[in-house]
Amino acid sequence: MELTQEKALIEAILYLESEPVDERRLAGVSGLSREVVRRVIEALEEDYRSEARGIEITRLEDGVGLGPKRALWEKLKDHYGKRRDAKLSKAALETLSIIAYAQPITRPEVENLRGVAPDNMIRLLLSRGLIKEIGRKDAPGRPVQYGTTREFLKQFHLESIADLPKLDEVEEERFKLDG
Amino acid sequence: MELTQEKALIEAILYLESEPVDERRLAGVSGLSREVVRRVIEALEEDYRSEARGIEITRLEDGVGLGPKRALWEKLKDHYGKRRDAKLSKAALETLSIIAYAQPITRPEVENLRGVAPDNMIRLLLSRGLIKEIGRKDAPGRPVQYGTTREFLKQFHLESIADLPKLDEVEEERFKLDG
Amino acid sequence: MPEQQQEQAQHFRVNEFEGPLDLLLFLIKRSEVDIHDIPIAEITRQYLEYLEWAASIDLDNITDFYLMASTLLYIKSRVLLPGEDAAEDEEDPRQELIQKLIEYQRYKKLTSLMDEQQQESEWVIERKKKQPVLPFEDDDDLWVRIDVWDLLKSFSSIMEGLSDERVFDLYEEVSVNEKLSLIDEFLETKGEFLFTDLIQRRESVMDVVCAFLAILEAVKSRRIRLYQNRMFGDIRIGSWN
Repeated sequence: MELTQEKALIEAILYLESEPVDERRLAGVSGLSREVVRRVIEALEEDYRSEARGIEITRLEDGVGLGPKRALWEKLKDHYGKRRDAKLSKAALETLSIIAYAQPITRPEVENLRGVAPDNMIRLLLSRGLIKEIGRKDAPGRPVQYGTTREFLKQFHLESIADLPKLDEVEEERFKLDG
Repeated sequence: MELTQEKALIEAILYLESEPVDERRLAGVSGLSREVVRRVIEALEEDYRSEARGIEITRLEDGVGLGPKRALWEKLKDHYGKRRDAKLSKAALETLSIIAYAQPITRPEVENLRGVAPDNMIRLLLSRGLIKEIGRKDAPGRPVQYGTTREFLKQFHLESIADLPKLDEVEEERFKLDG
Repeated sequence: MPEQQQEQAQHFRVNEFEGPLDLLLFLIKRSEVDIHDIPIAEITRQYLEYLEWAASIDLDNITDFYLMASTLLYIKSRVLLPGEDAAEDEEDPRQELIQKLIEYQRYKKLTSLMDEQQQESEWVIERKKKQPVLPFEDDDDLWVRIDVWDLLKSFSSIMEGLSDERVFDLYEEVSVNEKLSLIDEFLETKGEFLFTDLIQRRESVMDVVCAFLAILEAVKSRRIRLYQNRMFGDIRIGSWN
């Protein structure tokens, strides 16, 4: 597998993009097929593993981008690190966790899980761009369903919601509902 | 010459900076000596020569940066060049027209006509070889006077600046000395 | 023991509990009982006790807490007073609450994982400029596409914006300047030239005057030398050097 020219082209595109872009756009801009784009990205990922490289492929949802290597972050953070907004309160974080793990989820469903009306917390999370409305539930009143945003993934350094921290098996067993 | 880690770090920094930065800042951010920074950049320059790489070191008077390889510009410019229907900036055109019609003219005189400091535009026009310094005004501070170049004539298909079209008669009427 | 417990409970700040489920979980844990077999009477008693004490404090979700209290009392009554047709397979009245508690416990655990994640991602590394574009040189074609008429239009619109007074001064200056520039150009292209070469429109007095002023200026600044071989003859102009 060579793909020399193709790698150069995709690298240049990713350099110019800054934010992760999906395969379709990469194919459109480069004029390569999506299949080739996919292979090129894998090849680049491999190349970037070299210790002499300071950037790496980052993935966010279905997008692919470039970014400085994780291993270098510590050295870079003084100059390029941006502190996240103030940390979330326990109540906000609890609401966010419920939405993250159970999305799509409606307000009454969140309330039912928390045992507390979550309106203020939902408003807060919406305003911080961490959650968004992602649809309406096919139920009486067609309540709004919430889910997490890209910004949420970015702020929590996650590639996708599949990356959310998991309970280990023992704990999973403990929380089985029909225990 | 190894410099593996150093290359990675500088690459990451250049990626994050996006725009050219000077050696001093690179040294400051990386914690490397300027001598090492200089050698690392040469080494990176060498690495980027590989056909599989899509970015290269660009050197401008004010620093060193990364950018997509020139050879790829043609393929990239539809998406990442300035927009196709973009016009030359108004500022550039105005400054050039003032210098063409009112030459020789000093920087403060251009500023007086445009109402905006023209330094960037003058630098730009100088770098494109459209204007040059043609003398100094016999006035306090002996400011530099600018005029158009042969390149300017060539580009505008003029044999001489006397061929520049004149303001039309109506307007000239307005300027008649004995009006 | 209850006294001691109460004292202990009071050490927990009220807002320590995110809601009634949180409080219940705390009480269950403290009593070291199996969540699947909650001694409902005892837990209800502790819950109410806590609530009584907390009522004097402004508890955010106080209504939610009372709602849970009524649920607990209802379950307690069901447990203590089994219905006349209580069958073996009838659902445990505690079941729904237990399920809720277990699920809530699960999310609490997940929240703590998220909290760790949050600590780790206290900051993000950001690129300085979000959208780099190709450098300016790529705009070559933009320059090619403008012509002298664009220059004229641009210049004349600048002129229009100026007051007559300023334009007047400028126009006068432009003419002399124009001749000065022409002198420079001829020096470069021809080396030597005639005064009459500088005059574009012979019928224009201004043109002649400006050309004349320009050569005087150029001589003064030692850019040119003038030669005239006879009175009223044409003036030859050459570089000072």
